[in-house]
Amino acid sequence: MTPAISLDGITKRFPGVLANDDVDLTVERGTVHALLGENGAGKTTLMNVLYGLYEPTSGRIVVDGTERSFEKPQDAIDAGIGMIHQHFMLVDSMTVAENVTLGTEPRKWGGLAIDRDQARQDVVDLCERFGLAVDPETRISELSVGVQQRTEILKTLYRGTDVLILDEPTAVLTPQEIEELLSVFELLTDQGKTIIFITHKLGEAMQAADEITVLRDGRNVGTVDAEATTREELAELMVGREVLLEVETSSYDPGAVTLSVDDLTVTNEQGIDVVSDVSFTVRRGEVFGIAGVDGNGQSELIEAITGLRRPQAGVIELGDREITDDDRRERIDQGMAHIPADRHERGVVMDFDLVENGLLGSQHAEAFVNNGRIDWKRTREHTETIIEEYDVQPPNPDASASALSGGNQQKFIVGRELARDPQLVVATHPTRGVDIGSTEFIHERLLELRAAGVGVLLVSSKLEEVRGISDRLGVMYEGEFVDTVDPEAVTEEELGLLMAGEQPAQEVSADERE
Amino acid sequence: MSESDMLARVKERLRAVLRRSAQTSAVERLLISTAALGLAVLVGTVLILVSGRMTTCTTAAATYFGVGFCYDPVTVFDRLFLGALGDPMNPLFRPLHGEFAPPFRKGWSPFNAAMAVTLRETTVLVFTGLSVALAFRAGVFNIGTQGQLVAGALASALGLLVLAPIVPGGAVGAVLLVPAGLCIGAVAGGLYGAIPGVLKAYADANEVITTIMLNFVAAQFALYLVSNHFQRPGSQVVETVPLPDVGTIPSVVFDPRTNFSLLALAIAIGFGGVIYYLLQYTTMGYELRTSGLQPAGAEFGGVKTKRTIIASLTLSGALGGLGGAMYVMMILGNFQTGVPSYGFDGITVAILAGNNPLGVLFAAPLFGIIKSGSIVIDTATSMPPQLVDVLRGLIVLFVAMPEFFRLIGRRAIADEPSVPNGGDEDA
Amino acid sequence: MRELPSLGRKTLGGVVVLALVGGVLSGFVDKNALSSTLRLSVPIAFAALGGIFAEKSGVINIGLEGHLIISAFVGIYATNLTGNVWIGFAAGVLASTLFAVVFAIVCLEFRADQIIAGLAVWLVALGLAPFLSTVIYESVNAGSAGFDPITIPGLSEIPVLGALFDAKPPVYLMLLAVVGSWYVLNYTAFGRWVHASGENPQALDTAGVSVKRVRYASVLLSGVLAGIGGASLSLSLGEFSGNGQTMVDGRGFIAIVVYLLGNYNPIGTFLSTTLFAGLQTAQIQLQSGYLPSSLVQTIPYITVIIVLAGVGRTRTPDAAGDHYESGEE
Amino acid sequence: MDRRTFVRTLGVTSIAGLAGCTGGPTDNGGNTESTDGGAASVAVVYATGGLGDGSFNDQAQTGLERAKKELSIKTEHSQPSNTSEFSRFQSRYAQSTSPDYDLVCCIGSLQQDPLSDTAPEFPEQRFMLIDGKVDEPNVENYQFREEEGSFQVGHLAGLLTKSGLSTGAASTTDATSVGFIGGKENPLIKKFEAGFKAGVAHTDDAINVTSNYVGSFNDVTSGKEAALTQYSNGVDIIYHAAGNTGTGVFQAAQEAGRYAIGVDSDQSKTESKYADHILASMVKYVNIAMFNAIKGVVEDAFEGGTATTLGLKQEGVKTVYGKTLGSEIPAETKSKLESSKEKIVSGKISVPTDPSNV
Repeated sequence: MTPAISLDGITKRFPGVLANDDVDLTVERGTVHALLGENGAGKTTLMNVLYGLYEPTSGRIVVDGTERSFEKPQDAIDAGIGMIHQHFMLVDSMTVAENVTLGTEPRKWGGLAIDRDQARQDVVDLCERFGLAVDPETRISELSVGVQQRTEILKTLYRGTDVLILDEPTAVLTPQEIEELLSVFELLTDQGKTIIFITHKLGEAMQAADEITVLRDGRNVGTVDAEATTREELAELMVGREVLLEVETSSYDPGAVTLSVDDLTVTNEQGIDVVSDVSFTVRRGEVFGIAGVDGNGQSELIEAITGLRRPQAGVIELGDREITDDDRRERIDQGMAHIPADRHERGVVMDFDLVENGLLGSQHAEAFVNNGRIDWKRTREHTETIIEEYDVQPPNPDASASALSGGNQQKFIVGRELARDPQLVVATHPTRGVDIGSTEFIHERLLELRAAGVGVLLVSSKLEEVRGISDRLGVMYEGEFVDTVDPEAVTEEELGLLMAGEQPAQEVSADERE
Repeated sequence: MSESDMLARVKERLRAVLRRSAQTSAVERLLISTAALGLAVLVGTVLILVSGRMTTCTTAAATYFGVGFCYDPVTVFDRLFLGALGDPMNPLFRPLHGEFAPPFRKGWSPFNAAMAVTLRETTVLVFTGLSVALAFRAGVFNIGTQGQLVAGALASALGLLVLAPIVPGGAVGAVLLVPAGLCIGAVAGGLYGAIPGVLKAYADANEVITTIMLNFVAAQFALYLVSNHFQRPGSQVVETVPLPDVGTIPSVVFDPRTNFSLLALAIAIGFGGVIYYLLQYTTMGYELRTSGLQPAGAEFGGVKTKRTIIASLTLSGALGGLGGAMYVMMILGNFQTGVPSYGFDGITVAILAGNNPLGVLFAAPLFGIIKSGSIVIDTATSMPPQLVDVLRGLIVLFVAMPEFFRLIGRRAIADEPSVPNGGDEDA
Repeated sequence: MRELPSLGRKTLGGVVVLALVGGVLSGFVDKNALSSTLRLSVPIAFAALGGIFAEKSGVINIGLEGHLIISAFVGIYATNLTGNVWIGFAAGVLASTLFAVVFAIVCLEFRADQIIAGLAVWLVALGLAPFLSTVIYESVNAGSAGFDPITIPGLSEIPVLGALFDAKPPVYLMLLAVVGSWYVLNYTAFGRWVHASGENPQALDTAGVSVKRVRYASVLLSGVLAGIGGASLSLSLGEFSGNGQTMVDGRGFIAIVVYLLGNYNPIGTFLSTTLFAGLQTAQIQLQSGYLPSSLVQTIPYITVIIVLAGVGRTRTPDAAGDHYESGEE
Repeated sequence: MDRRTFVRTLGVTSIAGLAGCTGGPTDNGGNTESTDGGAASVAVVYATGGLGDGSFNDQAQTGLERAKKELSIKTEHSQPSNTSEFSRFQSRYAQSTSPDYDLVCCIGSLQQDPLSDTAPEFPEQRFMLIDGKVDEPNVENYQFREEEGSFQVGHLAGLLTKSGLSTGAASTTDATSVGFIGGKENPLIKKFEAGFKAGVAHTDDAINVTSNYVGSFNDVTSGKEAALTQYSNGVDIIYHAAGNTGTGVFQAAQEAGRYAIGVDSDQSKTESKYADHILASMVKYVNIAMFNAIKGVVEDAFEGGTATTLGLKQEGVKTVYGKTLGSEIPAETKSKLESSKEKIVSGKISVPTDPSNV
């Protein structure tokens, strides 16, 4: 049988970067194929080439036995290839049906009007055929991430896709939603569809895929049978060396309370409560983790704590000072460091160089400012220290933030925030998009601060991260704390259930440690 | 070393310079602005020739390729740029023809009347340009500099008329009144700018709309106030009584009747430096710039965004108000309704300057020349002076498309230029 | 039936209330006042509709004023040349469309800053129209034949609303254009693409529709619509006057104000336009009262500010003003 | 041939020229004409509003054209778009050496202030100012009693709205109501308003006068809407003092089938499209002032430092009946106007210059 996709010697070169280097890839029809690799290994670039977003510098693309050249995504779509990006390509203000049919709307009246009824019916039919539950009339902005993803899948199916590419589809899902997604994979392959998905999670690749191709530094370093391989083998292929998969934490010896949140209620822009009556404390010398599926109020909670959003009700105390009504600047002055979730929007000013970014948040600090005059020399020295300590690439303080890769921006932000000599660090997804080496380094720094008696509040959608370095773990679901658990005691399944809103069974206790 | 070797080396050197300059944004900015000016002149030339065939005249102003044209582009641009400087060039100075007479025309003084007009327009444009640039840097689209200028102009005129009887005459009076007038203008402009600031910060009202509306309101309100309460008796136009001499900015070097004061220009240039310093070296400026580039990032960095919006519009308004005070205290000597559109011109100045306060100091004179030169064109050629407005628009248009020039620049650097032949290069 | 799409209901409500207030002030009970309001609305409404298409697709066209100016002049000139008002009208629209082509190329091919390029379009037109007028007519002012009114027998006799059936062609065209734009934006595939192109161009691109083409089409459409507005302005009178800010006199900027106020919805925008035009009509009536006319003339502007402050923010499309290159990550 | 037709023909010729490449200079020799040493040179700085306003500036231009023809002078003119440009144009012409202008004519009250600076700066240059007064030995001033002329047309409007008038294209209503539309609200235009109101009141205190200001001399659209509003409120006759904006008033009169009164020049001729609706015009003989001043210069009789005020008495302002409608106005009305004119000339009636004093 001819393979669904066959890539032959694909090379993609960007100015100064060789993203893909002579990559071969064969995907059989009706199978699930995982593309595994670290960030920056060239997985997404390869798939963008297959999808016609990039033209390859050299190499051949063969679809279903026919050689193709794609100049634009439409060419790939015409060849039966569909792609679901990490950032969903959905128009928030439109409904599911409108998004699914975008660009290929069914028409009536000689093409003068969109046939809305037809569009809705088409989506309903598709849902039934592939067993996907989505209401066609709901606006995207009102849907959970999982359903949005299903909408994306519907979009590609609607266009008659045979080969579905998914870029890190599980990154934002709960364990339960991941399960559901994997069963959707099965339904799709049963009907003859072929699936390629990008991931950097070993377990997932092994669980969901029939075959796994590992990319490293833009090269294909091996294709293995998912049944036959081991985690260790894959990890070694990915990183090129043996990897320690566990983070070691030192002894847990918490001190006084540094952050106390009491009955906090926060509303979103529409005036709806997205955080309801949340209470918890973070002590000096401890890492308090918050787990939960994205969009369950974590970001609003963090914004309220860090002073970026005014809470509706409740009390926040930092040390022994109430800071509920303090603004952002006063909180910074009180020793609250914050690694924000969205580095492009908040963490760095993209058009500033690194020196100017080094000052962000310290523009009133006496260390850098005399009587309103900024001491750029001292700021530059400070920036150079961060760059060196956190191995920010390129090590050029005059480079603009936008010239840095996401991982390096993140390292810079972490370096700047942790250098504040804080009493509390509020870290949101601190290692998102950062390579394994730097992730280790950032974790080490957070643990060092913990050892030095700083309180750390950690939010992450990476379960292994929050479980790995937290001392206590609060689980959020729909704006409430479902439970606070011992991360070492709880199993992944139990955690998944909590994240899905199941009330905790009383038995989850210290006895059940693995 | 052979000639072709040398040529290749010079070209390589040149290309390296170009390559390096393509990286430094200030130089690039300058190159692009110059190229935009050049291209605008080129398009303008075509326009002049075409319109010279569209109209009818008895004698041709110029003949090119055996075709007569009613307007001569050479004369037009000569009048536009040199006329605005009071014709400095000596007609006998023709270096291209190997004649090196003194470059400046005999009897030409840099302190001539045309130059005074150019510089006094420049002075006001520096203020309005700074006003717009500052707001833009803070991410606030202040279209209301015009209204703020009117508010400042009116307030300083009325304020000085109230104060004049109180202070003594002579130098002492001037020392007291001139700064007072400027301050009143700045405060009034600032307060008027604060209105859209407050509306934006606390009512989320789009500042583009509110400032456009407030421009109309300012003009009408000034008309009401002056015509109903401060009308100069016996005058046929809506204006206040003239300011006493001690309330006007004393002219330096230039003839007092030219209504231009070097002192005012010096103050304007000083403000350019001050605003530059403010933006680059102070916490306030840093916060303004941060909010302008990335509001969410500014919020993250502890910038009080609402306060920054209000502060930037207030400051921007104050600069506009100062421009108005200058207009009243230097150019008019009283307040009259029908204030020229300095505020809108400030937008073009700021755009050409890339919103850089020091850039404003270079862009303002260009538009000063254009404004002053358009008068010379009207009186010295038969060309309708509105052409100058077209040129101004074209300059702005071309400045808006740096990518176009980069493309050309890149091509010039990358491609081996098709060398025509060596012989062309000698003098 | 679905609710009116993408329309802040609060905004619409506010505008409707204020349009009514404006209406009452101007004596909407009066057919003449309504006629006057409709006539004053024409150039503003067309320019605003054009602005909606451009900005909803992600290209802010701040140069609407320029499109009005150039089409106003060319309309008169071509009418003189051909002796036919409709040909003149078409030529005016064509001139404005050519400006839109230049604007689109500059923005979409050379990635120009849309605001600056839009201002440039305005400045060029502001100079070019009186320049050409002077070259051709030796005066910044020019006259030609103009449109004749079309009166629909019977219907025009209806009290008040009879104004809708007794007007010059531009007024009818305006009513058609408002409904047509509303229909196109909400019920056709093109309208949906325009929306997607302004909100999430990547979504549209990956769905296989060229963002560039949609944006080109939208900008050209904005040129066409604004051109109709400008040609209507001058040809309703058979006059072009080019001194100062020309006869357009800021109407293109008011157009931006009204579509922001109408939250990019053609119907809401039309209501905002009539609010503004109604207040203009009303202020003429109010001048005869005790307030000095200079103060009365500020009423429309101050009202807009108050409405805006009361109704609150208008949400611009997410990608408006941003350049989009296919294949960009 | 009236100006508009002339202008249109010009436009047609020129585009034909473009298409057929026959435009451009008619004398294709390309040589600049040598300056004729004998002829006097005159420069004119027009008022904002520009040529083609069918009113003030055009009226001034007819004086210039006449001088050109009869005195064979050379002329140059400019049309500033902004008041701040006046002083620059004035001094530009004053400075000019080729040609060295014998006279610089400054049209419009807004030029008074700039000229009071410019004139002393160039004591050798001769200036003439219309609608203002600058006390300098090198300036000849001409001012007009617009209120007197306006009084006359106010009287006319008052009489006709009372007696009623019906002509082919237009008619009055039963109501007795007249209106005034001004451009920008300034003291000069208020003189027109004051005179008009006084003239109406002189006819009958009971006649209603509505007055509106459009806020611009260029906004034809708004002028038309304001006039239509007045007509729909029952106004029979509108007198405008609004420059270009006034064209809108005539259009409104045409649409509403009512009457209007023109200003500055005989607008039944300059705006002949609307002659069926223009009862009369309050002509301000700016052209005569222009011609006389130029003639004075040519004949070396320039009288610097003088201020000539031209009222009804000097025939500087005058009511000129419309070329079409003039014959429809009853002789009785005309004779009443004659008698009120005599009273003004003799000082028996004093006409106010501020509308609030009416």
